[in-house]
Amino acid sequence: MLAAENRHIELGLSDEQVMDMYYYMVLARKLDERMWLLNRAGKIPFVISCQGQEAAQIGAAFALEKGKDYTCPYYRDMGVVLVMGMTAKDMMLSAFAKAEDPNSGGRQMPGHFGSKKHRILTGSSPVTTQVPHAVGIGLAAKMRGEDVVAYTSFGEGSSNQGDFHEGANFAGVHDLPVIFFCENNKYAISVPLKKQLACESVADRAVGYGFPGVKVDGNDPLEVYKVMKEAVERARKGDGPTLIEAHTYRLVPHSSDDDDSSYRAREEVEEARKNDPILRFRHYLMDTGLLTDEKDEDLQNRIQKEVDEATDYAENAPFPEPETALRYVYGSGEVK
Amino acid sequence: MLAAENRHIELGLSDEQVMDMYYYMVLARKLDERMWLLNRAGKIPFVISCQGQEAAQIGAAFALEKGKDYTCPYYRDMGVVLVMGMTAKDMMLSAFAKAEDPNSGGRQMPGHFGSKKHRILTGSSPVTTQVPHAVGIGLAAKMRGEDVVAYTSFGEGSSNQGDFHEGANFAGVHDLPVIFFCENNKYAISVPLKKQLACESVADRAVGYGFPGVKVDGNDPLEVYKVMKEAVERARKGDGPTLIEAHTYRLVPHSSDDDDSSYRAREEVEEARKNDPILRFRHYLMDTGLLTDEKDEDLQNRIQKEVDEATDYAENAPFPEPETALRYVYGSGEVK
Amino acid sequence: MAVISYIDAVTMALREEMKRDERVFVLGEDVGVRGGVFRATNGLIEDFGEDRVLDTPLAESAIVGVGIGAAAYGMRPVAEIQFADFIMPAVNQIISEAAKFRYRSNNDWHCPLVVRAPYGGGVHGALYHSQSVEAIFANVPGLKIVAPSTPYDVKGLLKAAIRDEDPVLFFEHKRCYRLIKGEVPEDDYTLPIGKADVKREGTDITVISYGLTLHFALQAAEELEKEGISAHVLDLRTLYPLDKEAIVEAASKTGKVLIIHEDNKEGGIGGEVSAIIAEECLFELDAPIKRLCGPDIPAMPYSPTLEKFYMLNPEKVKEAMRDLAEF
Amino acid sequence: MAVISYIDAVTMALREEMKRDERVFVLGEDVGVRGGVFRATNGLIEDFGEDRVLDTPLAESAIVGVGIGAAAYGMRPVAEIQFADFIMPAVNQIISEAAKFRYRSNNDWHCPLVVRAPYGGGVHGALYHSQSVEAIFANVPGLKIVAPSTPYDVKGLLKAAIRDEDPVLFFEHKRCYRLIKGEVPEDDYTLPIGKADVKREGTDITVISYGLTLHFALQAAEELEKEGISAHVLDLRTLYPLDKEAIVEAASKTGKVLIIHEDNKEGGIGGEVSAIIAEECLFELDAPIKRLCGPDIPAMPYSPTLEKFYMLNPEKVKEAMRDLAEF
Ligand SMILES: Cc1ncc(C[n+]2csc(CCOP(=O)(O)OP(=O)(O)O)c2C)c(N)n1
Ligand SMILES: Cc1ncc(C[n+]2csc(CCOP(=O)(O)OP(=O)(O)O)c2C)c(N)n1
Ligand SMILES: [Mg+2]
Ligand SMILES: [Mg+2]
Repeated sequence: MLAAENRHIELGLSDEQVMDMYYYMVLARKLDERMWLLNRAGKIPFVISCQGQEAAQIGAAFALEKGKDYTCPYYRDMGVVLVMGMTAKDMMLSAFAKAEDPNSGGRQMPGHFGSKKHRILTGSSPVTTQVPHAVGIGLAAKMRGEDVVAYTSFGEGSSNQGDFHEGANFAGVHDLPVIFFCENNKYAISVPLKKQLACESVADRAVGYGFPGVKVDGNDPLEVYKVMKEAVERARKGDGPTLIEAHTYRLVPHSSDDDDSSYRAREEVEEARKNDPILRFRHYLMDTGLLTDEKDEDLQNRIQKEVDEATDYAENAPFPEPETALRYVYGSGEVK
Repeated sequence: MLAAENRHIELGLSDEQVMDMYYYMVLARKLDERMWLLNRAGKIPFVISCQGQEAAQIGAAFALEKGKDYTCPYYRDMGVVLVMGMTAKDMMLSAFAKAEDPNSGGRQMPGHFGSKKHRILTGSSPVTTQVPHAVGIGLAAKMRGEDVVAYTSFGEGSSNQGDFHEGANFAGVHDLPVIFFCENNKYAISVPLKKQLACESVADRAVGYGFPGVKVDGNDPLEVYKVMKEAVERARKGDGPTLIEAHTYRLVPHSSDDDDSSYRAREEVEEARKNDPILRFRHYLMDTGLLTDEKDEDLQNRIQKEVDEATDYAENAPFPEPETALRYVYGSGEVK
Repeated sequence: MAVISYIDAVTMALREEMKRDERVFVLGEDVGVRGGVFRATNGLIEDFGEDRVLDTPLAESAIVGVGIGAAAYGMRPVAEIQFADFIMPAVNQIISEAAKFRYRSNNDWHCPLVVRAPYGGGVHGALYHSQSVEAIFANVPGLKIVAPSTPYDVKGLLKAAIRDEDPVLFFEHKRCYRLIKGEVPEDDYTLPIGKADVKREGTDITVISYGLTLHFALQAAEELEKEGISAHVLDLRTLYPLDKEAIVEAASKTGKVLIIHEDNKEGGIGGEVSAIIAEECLFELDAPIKRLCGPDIPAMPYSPTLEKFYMLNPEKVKEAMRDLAEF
Repeated sequence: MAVISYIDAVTMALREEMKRDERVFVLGEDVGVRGGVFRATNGLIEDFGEDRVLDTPLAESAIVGVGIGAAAYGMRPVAEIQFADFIMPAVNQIISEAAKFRYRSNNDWHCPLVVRAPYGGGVHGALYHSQSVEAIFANVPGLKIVAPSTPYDVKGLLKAAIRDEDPVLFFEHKRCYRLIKGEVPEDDYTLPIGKADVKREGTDITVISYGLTLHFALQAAEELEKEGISAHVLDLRTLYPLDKEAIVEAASKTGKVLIIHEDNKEGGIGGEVSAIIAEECLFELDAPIKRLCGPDIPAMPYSPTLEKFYMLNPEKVKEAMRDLAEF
């Protein structure tokens, strides 16, 4: 990142907006860190992290229009869903698997986002199934003549699934308003890039579907915002899909069940931490004079409080009643 | 095709070899034509054709080594399997679904090739499943240190299946001796190219798997032979896979159950017929002096006879005994 | 009332629903200008345009997956899988996604998608154009599986499926397409998904079936009538979730049950039907619960001798029914 | 004899087979340096190198499809699907390809492939890391489905699966991995695929089960013994094709049958088991054939209250067994 001042103004982002970006990045990070603590304390069974990918996620989500565009995110996308309207409390309700969890009423693991209100499509665990869904949303919006962009994200490992190929090809053929956003964090659990794919870049795959593929530094929210904005504009104009590959790094193990020391050197992780997107963005904001140490401390405290409150609320919220497990297999007028 | 004389010598093909190529092209065509007649006469229930794709198939197969390399062909590849060792009689036994059919003992439709003896892997109807199989053969050969190339072919429509993507990516990652051969005949049944894929060329997809993609005139067996030969050499050297896209045209309906008049103009088909690969190759052979009208007539007669004999034999051969339907669900030591 | 074929009832239902509700659209391979390889979507592209009758790329997982996204958005997609045998690449989207949308989102999202697929044999379709695939899905809560046997049921159930708020697999027996004809009202009507239907009243034995073999049973019943054997015939119509009440009632009626289907015997729908009876009304039975099904071989071979060996027919069915009556 | 855990029996069988036959190799996601997310392939890469312990790209259809090609070539691939829930993208390769290789080629080709997958719940795995998927495949001639319940059976059956000439789906209950321990010989032995096993002799009621719930039944049987109820417990071990003889024999022994599995009830393996009994030895029965299974909901939810609601346990099992004994 060149420390060119006020790059964000050039991109059409106000000072307030970039401060919001920073807020979301820190919020996502702090929620994630808290979840690990809760997990290690035996309070929640599972965590899957966004740590290291916040810039990519929040830069991308800022280019979308809340309440209008649809997202089909993947399990790491806490940054995306927070920007689209979910709250710290929502995240914690999900982590604690409580009845009030808006994603699934405690039915799904954390990271399985979904909210009709926020136009976040319900997600699952089998990777890449959301890609054709986003294409279907793009298709439906186009059929109805509605100004909607469908965003979907996935890891680079998941770009090797058949559903990526079939979905991207379908969107290319029909010139649909879909953005395929690959968060390339270099690993699929323990499997390093070179055992996952032989191409130079996931973005290269776009040529096989007849639309642009763009590589971007995923540690810089402004760069990500920029390419996303262009993709959103193309989509809105009816010019079809874009594939974006954001280069990032997963700073923590794959999940709370993982031990990454068996497959990557500590030095590699430490090296990546130097490039932590939050640190980098903090520098940028300080360089541009938007942020000071004092302001930052205030913000961190405010967020800390938000996380505390969300945790308390969720911890004390009730679990779903056992028999509710039987509900909602089918809609009303059920056959059973 | 430039009428440059003796292009085949440059490619390392003897006069005898190109005459053999021509023989196989005509044989495949005549077998195919006969099957349509038999179908229209109510003697066989189904035909699926190679007509128009003979040059691509036979050009490709000539670059492989019989008895050594493996093929995982698709249903149109009569040209490929004839070169690899199957006979006219084999084809007709399959068309008539007779017990002696070496592909399946009359269990499968014609076009579902398979012969362990000839290293032709058993095929099925769901398209593109053979692609990962070829990759598995390449992997196994590499593991065993055996000098084997695995060839697999499929239509351009089938290149949109997930299995194409997953198979190609796997082969790319492991640098396997596999050749992905796409016979682009412009249609997937009734669906024209532009509704199937938005990329310029199926060959473009190779970049997404980190190996070369090559486009070739599939109506010219020598051009096809040339790029295949290069691909085979790369594979044998351990340099990994190649994707080849041969441009062809399907001269007849998709199958005997199809009526292509609903989706393509007669003029288009007539235009394509002018570029019939057999006509073109005949011209080439005449231009180079290898073929004369007289020699051609002899050859055609000989082939006609071969087809007649194969037809007679197959028509008179017995059907499988009904109860044999129960055989070979499992190997010996069956659990049932 | 007009007498039309089974496949024409499919087309009629599609056309009427597309007229009634502009959110309804059709997608699949060759459904457009070609009107489907069986002609089930014949004429629809002329009436509704290529935006609502979509020829898709050859990729079943995308056909279903894109359908799911569109359904979640608020459309009413009707996806065609060209042959039921080719539904396999879409199994992940059907079982992991469509079936679980409502449940996993705690009723926030749902997925009103119909997947139509021609199944079954007897048409020289060989191993991969003849299979019965219903059993694969008949253990997946969240899905409904419909398999009608008559043109009347086709129309009423396909319309119900399209209006259903949840995903429905709609299996059409391809041998029935042109073989089976029947009266079909021109008006709008739906039939309830989840309800079996007594296709013939009888007192000596109960036959439970669906699809093509249901017709074999009806034909056999008519012939057995002359021999003094009275058969009660239940058409399951919905294969999942099963209509337990109707099954128990039909079984109890005669105390002798024969379950018939074209699919392989082991692990077929008949097992669950039998288990329901054995659990719910065992003491009403006067004979073992019999099943007459396809043999346990991978699928129906091509050769006419082998295909005939696989297929049931009115003779084989009649014999099994007579054996049971005489038990 | 050493007492080892269920998962260690998996590793032991893999290691021994890889030593015995150099055609045996393992492929899957994270099976290499990571030793598998459950550690089933722990240490194998160190012993056999990365050529025989392949970390594959994240693509299940390719994992199975490539395995099929390698098997046809003459290798003995053992593919791991990380969670059984993620076998869905590979269904086409399993059902259309592996299962039909031998049959469709008239015995010319065959496919000695093993697909291992951890299934089942009770591990906070939620909707997509808890499913029982066996019923999807239990109607597919050409496949064999093995689901062992003890370390001894794991070793003997996994070795048999690897040596089998046909494709075998090998389902390992993930809750058993570290919970269930047992004696396992160090020597080479195999157990016959296709054979059920009487895990406990008894005279009052017959319980038929497999996997984790088999242990619940054994535990309940022990407790019921004190109440004077003697339970006969049959472990199916192979779920397809079923061991009909053993089922009929076990059912006939007591005349009262309870079938137990974790999978959903409707369309589960229990239906076929019940149907076999109802067809083959109905008149030996003194009670309706009962089934105690998972409820018919899409899968096991995450929240502990809901997961517990879904799961069977020794209490629920004991109650059902007592009810049947008292019938
Ligand atoms: C179909 C399927 N197979 C396997 C898994 C298990 N799994 C979960 S995440 C993961 C790795 C994903 O890697 P990548 O796509 O690069 O995303 P990342 O986790 O690195 O962000 C795997 C193998 C799964 N969820 N779905
Ligand atoms: C998975 C699957 N879906 C659908 C079909 C039906 N089908 C058979 S051939 C075909 C078109 C294939 O087109 P292409 O790949 O271009 O090959 P071509 O026939 O043109 O040579 C279709 C849709 C099939 N065989 N398999
Ligand atoms: Mg990754
Ligand atoms: Mg084509």
